[in-house]
Amino acid sequence: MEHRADEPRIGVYVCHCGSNIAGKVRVAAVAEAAALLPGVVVSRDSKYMCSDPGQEMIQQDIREHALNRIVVASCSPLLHEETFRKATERGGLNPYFFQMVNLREHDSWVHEDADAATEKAVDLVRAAVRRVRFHRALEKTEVPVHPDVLVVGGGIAGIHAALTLADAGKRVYLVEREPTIGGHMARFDKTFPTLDCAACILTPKMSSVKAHPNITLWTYSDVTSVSGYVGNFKVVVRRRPRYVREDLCVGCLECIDACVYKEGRVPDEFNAGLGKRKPIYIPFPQATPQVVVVDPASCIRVKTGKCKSTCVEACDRDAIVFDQKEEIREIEVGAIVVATGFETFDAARIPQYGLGVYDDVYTSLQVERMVNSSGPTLGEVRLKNGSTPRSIGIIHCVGSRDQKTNRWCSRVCCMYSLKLAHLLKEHTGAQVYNFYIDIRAAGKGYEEFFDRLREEGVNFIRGRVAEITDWTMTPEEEGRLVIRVEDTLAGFVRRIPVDMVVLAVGLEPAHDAQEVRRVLNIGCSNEGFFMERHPKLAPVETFTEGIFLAGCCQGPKDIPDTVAQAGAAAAAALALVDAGRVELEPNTACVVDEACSGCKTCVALCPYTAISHDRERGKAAVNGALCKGCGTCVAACPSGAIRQNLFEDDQIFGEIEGVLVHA
Amino acid sequence: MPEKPKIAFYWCASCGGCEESAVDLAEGILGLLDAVEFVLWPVAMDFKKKDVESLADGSITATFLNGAIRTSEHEEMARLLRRKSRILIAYGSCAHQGGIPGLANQFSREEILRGVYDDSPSTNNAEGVRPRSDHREGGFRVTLPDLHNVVRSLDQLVPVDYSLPGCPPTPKLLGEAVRALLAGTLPPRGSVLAPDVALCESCPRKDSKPTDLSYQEFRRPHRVALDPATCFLAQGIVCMGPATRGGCEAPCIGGNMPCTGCFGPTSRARDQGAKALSAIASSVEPTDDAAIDRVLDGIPDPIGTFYRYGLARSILRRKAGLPVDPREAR
Amino acid sequence: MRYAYYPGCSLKGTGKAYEESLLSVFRTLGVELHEIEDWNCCGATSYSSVHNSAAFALAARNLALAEPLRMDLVAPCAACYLVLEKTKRYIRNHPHLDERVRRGLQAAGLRYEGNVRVRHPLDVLVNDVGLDAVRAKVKRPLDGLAVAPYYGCQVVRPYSTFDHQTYPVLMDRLLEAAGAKVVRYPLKTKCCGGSLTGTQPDVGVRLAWFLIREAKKRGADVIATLCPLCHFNLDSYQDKIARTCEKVSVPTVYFTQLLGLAFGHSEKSLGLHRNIVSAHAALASRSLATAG
Amino acid sequence: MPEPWEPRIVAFFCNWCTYTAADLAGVSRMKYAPNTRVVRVMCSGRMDPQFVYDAFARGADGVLIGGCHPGDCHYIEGNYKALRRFRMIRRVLREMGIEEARCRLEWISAAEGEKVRRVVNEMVEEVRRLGPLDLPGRAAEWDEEVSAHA
Amino acid sequence: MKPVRQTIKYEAERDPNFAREIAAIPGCENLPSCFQCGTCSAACLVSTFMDYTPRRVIALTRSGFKDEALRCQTIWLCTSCYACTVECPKEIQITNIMYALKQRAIREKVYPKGFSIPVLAQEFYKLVLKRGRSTESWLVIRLFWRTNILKILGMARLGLNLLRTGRMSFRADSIRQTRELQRLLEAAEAEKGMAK
Repeated sequence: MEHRADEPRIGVYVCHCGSNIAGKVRVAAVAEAAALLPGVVVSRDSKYMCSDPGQEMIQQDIREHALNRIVVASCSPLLHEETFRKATERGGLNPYFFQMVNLREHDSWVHEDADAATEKAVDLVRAAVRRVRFHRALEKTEVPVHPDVLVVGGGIAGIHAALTLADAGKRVYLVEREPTIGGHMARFDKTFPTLDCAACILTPKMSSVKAHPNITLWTYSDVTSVSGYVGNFKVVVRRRPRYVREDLCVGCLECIDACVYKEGRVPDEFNAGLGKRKPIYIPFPQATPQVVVVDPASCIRVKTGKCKSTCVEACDRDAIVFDQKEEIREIEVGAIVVATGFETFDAARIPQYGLGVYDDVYTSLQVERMVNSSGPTLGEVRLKNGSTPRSIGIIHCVGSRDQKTNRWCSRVCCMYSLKLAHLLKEHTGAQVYNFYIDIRAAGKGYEEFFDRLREEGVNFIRGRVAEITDWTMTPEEEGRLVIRVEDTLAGFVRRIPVDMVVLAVGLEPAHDAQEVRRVLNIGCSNEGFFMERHPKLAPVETFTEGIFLAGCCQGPKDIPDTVAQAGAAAAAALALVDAGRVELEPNTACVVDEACSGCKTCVALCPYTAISHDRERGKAAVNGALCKGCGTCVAACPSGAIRQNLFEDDQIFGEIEGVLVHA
Repeated sequence: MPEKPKIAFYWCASCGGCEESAVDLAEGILGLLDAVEFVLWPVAMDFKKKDVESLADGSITATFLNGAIRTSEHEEMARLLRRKSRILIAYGSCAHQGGIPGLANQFSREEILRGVYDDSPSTNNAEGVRPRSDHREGGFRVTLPDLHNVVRSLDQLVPVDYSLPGCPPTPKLLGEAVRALLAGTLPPRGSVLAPDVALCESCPRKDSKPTDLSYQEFRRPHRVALDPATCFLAQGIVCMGPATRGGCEAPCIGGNMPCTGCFGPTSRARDQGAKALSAIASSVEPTDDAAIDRVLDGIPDPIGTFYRYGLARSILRRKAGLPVDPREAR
Repeated sequence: MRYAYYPGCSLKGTGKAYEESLLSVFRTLGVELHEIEDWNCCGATSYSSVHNSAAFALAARNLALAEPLRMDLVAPCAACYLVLEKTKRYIRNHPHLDERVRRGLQAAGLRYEGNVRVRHPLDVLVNDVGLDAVRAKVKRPLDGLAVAPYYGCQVVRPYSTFDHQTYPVLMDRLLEAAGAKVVRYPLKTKCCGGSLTGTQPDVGVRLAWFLIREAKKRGADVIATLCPLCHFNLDSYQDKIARTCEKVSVPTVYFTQLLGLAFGHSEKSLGLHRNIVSAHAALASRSLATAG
Repeated sequence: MPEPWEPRIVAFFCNWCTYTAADLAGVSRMKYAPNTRVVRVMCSGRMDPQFVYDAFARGADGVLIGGCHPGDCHYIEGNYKALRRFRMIRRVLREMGIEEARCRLEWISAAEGEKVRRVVNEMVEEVRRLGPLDLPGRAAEWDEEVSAHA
Repeated sequence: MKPVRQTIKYEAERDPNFAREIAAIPGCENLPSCFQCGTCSAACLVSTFMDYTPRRVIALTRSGFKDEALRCQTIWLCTSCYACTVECPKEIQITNIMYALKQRAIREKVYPKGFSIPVLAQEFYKLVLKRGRSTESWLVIRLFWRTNILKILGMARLGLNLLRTGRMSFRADSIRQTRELQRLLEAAEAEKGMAK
């Protein structure tokens, strides 16, 4: 049977999505209503449209019924639009003769009344049917992809992603804002549940980064701007002066010994403030690169210019240069892996826990350093008064699962608290009490580790601590810290005197996550962690194509999960740059030449300077490669002379008409 | 000798300017008089309604109807001429878009009558006399056309074959239309007989408009000394040129006044005012509500500015809350 | 500075000395109080135990009486302060309750539009008057007097925002401004026993004991309080504490009494003679006692 | 029997923030009023005033525009353009007898599923209080004076 | 030896609507979100004297064990110090829930007989209803009259002390507009066109 090419022959497919849609929307009724709409030739409902049989049905109908337009009413287009476009294409049609209706996220899942949900579904399908008539055949545009990759953040996630990409032969820029890579993991003593030495497994990877011919490592540096688009990002990196030439310093540390300060004066960041460092320092022995750094906030020379500068004299390689300036580097990359990590909760925000008030209240990070044999106490666990604690309380969920601070579970605190309980018991032989709300030990070997701790005699008290106080009631409490808690399993309140308190602080987004997000043009979820494109199906992708997430910047996770995600992000970036070309959604704008009056309204409105005014011809022109398809110019064009593919005026008017005009 | 094409001219709610534009054909009109036969032209020749009624349906080759549809008489005549004509041309802004009379769609019929017969400062009407469509006194019956509630463009009443925009249309466009009519070279029915590109294309000040325009304030033409060579928008003066069909030869611009939009939108826009608003508001400079509002305060009458000629045929047509007043019994 | 004043029942009874010292101190600082006409009991904690909406309507009557004065409303009693503030919030956030309260007020020929700001004298002294103005009036600094600052519960929680809810500091700052030595007192917001001292003395009196014992341990000469019930519990039950728990004694005074002393007012004008456990000796030991 | 009137709201949501937030509301199974019909646009900057007027003219009782928060636009500043147009659109609507509450612009980030729920519910209630706008019905009433003679 | 008691709970002993009814009271909305961490109990100074800790009362209420929740001493020992409320990590206003349970217990008359706290509450209520203000002396006398008249002797010394220091009198204070106040209270409690 022959059909006129311009006569719409529309196929409508209404998906049950199991009971996800069909449980609320009467899908058969929707399909029946659609069948009566003008232009609709085929209308069906089906259990799972995204399944092979569902897609096959579309292809077969295109062939059998000479369909030239397809509408699928199922889930969000952000999930399956591509799936159905491909099915449409396999059926022999241009894939853009397709329109998707969101009956799940926008209808069945959010409405309670079946009649209202069904009515809404019919309206939305009608809108799509009216819209799809105006669809046109479009070609995807392809652009070349720059083969290099940028990794932002040099913790374990960034390190792993960078190595994975570099090993695959890609050139990688690894940008880290601290003077060394290593991130939080470098500060841990052991890792749970295997009790591997964190440094033993991390430092070889740090060295590999430094040694890898494909990795350009820029520490003490920030990404200040990102422009461009998938496959073609332009990145500006600011390299702060460390007053030491990286190419000359060999990490002999003579300069540190030579500093006019004979003792450390500045709280040592790496040791969570437990130790002191000098203004010229190396963060920790295995720091990578092995290059000292001058802290401009405490160095007399930098601050006043007046110092004997003994460090300069001590360096026989002339690596210390106080006139070093910041450097701006501009690079081009095809993909970006964001691995900017997390910060720990500031426990002083919960004054009941006495951090900063009582001497022997510590954060978990401080204890990590305290039990570490290369830490400030060389692995000795000592109270401020120099004695060894006889009893220690570890308080879980500090700044987690709390509406007043952070609502989320930080995922790692239970396990690291168990680890610290083990290490503290091992180091001191003290009675250790863990105060928890729930123990979350869901990981390989985690529950077994919990078993082991119980066997080791660690006390587990299920209750959230209300207060740590020096208000004492009994002689045994005198001079100690009293933890007040309900033993919820026993059903009464207990007072437990301890010598030392460890606050298991939760994980938070980095303080400047919002700024980083703006620079990268990616999204944040409510709590401030970067948002993945889809929580299940696109966990490392972002809403900005070509930018991927790894590690705790996306949400709290432990080391195995972080490394796994970093691998996934690296693989996704690799898949992109390795293909060499990327298809862009053809939703760009274009000027209808003969209709343009050259009024120039559009030119200044384009945020990507994709529109130029051709003086010669007196008309505007859109550069398709620069256009990102927002449609602002289309809406603003006073004479309707700009069109946007996939979002044409007629298509949108068709949708409006469809949802409102009850046929 | 074949019969000459029969032509009618008629006016509904209009100022007479459109009729004047036909006269502006000047000597061209003589040729026209040779080429066609007028069957109705009340402003120039003495025909009666019954003359038209007596014609066979479809016997008029073309009717040029100007003015908006405002009264029952307009309605009746428009229907009559539609029936008798093979081609009906909405002539001028009022027939095309509703025109200036269309601005009355912001008011109810009662408000208008009150304004004209009671409240206007020059009116002395202590008895409160209002025109009545059917009045009997002393055995005499006097009738008047009835005032509609809503002002309409011609195509909102009867199907229109062509529109010739302008307030008034230019002699050039009229001449071209008549030539095409006589030569049988009219474009497809439904066309607007003017270029389909906005006025800026042919604006003499086009080159003076910068590409990075953004508005920090709007000014009104009667309050400032206007630079005679620079784009009005660049001077902060609202100009409808970018949203208005060209073909008028820019006489307003020549007179150092901004375009007010009489040629209506291009074929790709559904609502001239909306498009003009979109273009202009997009380029307002501030980014917060209060500051944006301060800039927009410079356009105190958005309807009169963006819909001076097009309100009746805009998407919203008429102020929503207005009642439909009962009309006089016929 | 002018405020509407809601004394509440206690300040006319057991808490007389609070009112006497408050008025005296405010007078010195130029703060005017206008007692609202025919105010009624706020309902305290007991009323809410019986009826919900009536409890709010009861308290709302006072707000309705205060509103036409167009001044912030000072409520010195902790329970009154809390109940008035709670009522204000509840009728704002719960339309259903608002409607009932409105109906009740209407029956009494009243209306409340939600415009009364409820203030505690501590808030007024620190934030409106200011520590500098207080310092300027100090004639006889409380040199070296060791004070346990006891805030109790309902002034700082759950609604007030002028200080921390568990570790408040404003009274500490105020007393320091008057020259006192404020001891670190971790029980500063723990419960004094409330009405349990009367109804369930085995519980209530023990709570009071905890507070006094810890104040003593930390070397306090006096305990300063800003609530009439706290004062009552700590002052009136010390003999009972001695009989049932431990012989331990620290006099309890209102923070306004200490301020008044620093301003040079007489003990009598500040109501210090109304204490059951006299503070005279403690004050005399620091040369602060005045002739009765 | 005529069905009881229910407000009809056409919503224009930007792809990156508000549409995604509405998806999130769905994934989170939040329940809200079924009166909106969402039209997806890539950016709130694509919002042409014609769409707003057209929706009203075709029978919408309210129009809701959702975009990314200021400073967060996926296209840098399309939302500011939407805001400027919106401020002017509201003036035109007011002049044309359409209550301002019937047209609303909201910034809803991709994480704010809850805000979608709240805003939709609020708007439905507000529009319900205002009653039907029914421009098609009004237009039909206006046209009775000429349709009778057609 | 104490007799052995069976403590199993059957579904029939539960009031499935109880939690919803309590959570519907203004200020009690967050009841369902409790995750039983016990911060309330540990923050409470009185909890050490209670038969159930506050956490358990919340658990009982949420699970619909109305009898246990209403008959316990805990709700009457709560002094409304709000420590639990401000410390609760789930922002449950536990003090308000205690009030709700107290009101319910009084309405259903299930409080422990002779237990003086609910009696005090009711006497206070009556006094305020009648006079608009509370006078402590009267309140105390009425309280002991209804609970244990002998106990009043133990209070004699305190009473004398208060009289001596001028902090107590036997003159009952009253507001002027008592009639209006009574009308106000009645109107606020009256059910007006509301389904119960």
